[in-house]
Amino acid sequence: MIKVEVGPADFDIGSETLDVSRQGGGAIASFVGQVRDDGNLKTLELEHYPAMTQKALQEIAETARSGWPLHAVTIIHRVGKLSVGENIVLVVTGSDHREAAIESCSFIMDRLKTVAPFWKKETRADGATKWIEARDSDRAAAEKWKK
Amino acid sequence: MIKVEVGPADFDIGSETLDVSRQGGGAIASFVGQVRDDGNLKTLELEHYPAMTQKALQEIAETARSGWPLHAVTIIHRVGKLSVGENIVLVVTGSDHREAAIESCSFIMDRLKTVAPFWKKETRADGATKWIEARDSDRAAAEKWKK
Amino acid sequence: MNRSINLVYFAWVRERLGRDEETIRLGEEVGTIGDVLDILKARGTAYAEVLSDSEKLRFALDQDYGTAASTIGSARELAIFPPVTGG
Amino acid sequence: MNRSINLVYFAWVRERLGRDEETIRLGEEVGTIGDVLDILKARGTAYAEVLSDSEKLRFALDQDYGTAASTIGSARELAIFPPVTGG
Repeated sequence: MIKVEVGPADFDIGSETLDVSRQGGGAIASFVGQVRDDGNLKTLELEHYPAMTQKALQEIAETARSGWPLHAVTIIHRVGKLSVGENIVLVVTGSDHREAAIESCSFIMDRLKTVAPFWKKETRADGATKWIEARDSDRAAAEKWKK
Repeated sequence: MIKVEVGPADFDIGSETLDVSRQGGGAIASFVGQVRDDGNLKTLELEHYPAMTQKALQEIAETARSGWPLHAVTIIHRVGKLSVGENIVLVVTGSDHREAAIESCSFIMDRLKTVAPFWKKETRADGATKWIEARDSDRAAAEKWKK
Repeated sequence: MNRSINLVYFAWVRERLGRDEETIRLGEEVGTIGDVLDILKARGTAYAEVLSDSEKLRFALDQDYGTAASTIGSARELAIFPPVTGG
Repeated sequence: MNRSINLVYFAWVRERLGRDEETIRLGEEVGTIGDVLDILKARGTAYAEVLSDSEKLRFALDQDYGTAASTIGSARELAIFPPVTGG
């Protein structure tokens, strides 16, 4: 089972994890990314490419499922204006094996950072805005799965 | 913040994840292990060494916190008789960085499998019982962190 | 033959060009994404500046990633945007 | 000097010995966990069988892991159990 959602709505980690666990397996890994308070961040605005996003996330989920024995994959990515502490992204994977669940969850996050068409713009407490730049460490993390 | 709990009570993944996220960071990884239905399993009985368990889990959490920059670690491990589909173990880690959160969560699970004093006894649908044996793959997984 | 293609822009590409999409006609000589970039850069300062360094840009043809060397073919939509920063 | 130590057993060690704990006296000559195992094995068939293969057993002295070679010292509790299978 693959579930992909993109939109402004928040998600419920408990119920999403429960949905994945109902697909069987017994090993459920999840990752939640939130707007991190680094001192004077006010809001983060998530822009995306609607025509491409759903397709990109679906491909990422299917690549994960072809690489690991997974019963279920859920990817939820929010867009729009988010405040410090708010949820941005949720990935949940379910497998018979903890290694498969954890590794595939990590793989999906690395792909989301480098392939999925989202862009983040931060607004500081003083009103200054800045588009967040892609990080070399994210590219390196995504590369390591290509071995 | 380190939270360690051992007992028969179930846990709520959503609220435990929320508690960890409130310690800051923005990257929260979690793993849930459940009683896996492999066809004819009826129940799993979790025995432990009460005088040692809390201490062992505390040490595992502290080792994780010294190895990765973590804001919070939660480990909950159930004991007693559990049915197919029930939760056994929950690990939640919170960090500024997704790699630290995911890796430390994986490390803690590997240590739980090889160091924490728990034993599992399965009862089959036909009433046959068997103590689950330790797996070489779990030992190998725990060894890889010693590099 | 007269072809046209829809251009869509995101993030600082969108902001600095002051538009999120536009449709342009492509002559016979236009074969690749790089050719489209050349047409746009010839239009004026804003385009020339924003599109000058194709290393800093990413492209998608009908929602699949491409490079400056990718052939436009019968694609209907070309997206131009900065490296993604989701997750 | 008369010392005593509390022995605690878990999982199939507990089941096959038919008890979860007992206290024994240790003479001066008892220095290591291995020495305690020898005393227990001399007691009879059940102990000899269950404790025969120390490779299949794990030990903890006052709730810290040890090996057959570990010194008992002033420890109050020795746990004998199979390799753990939690998580």
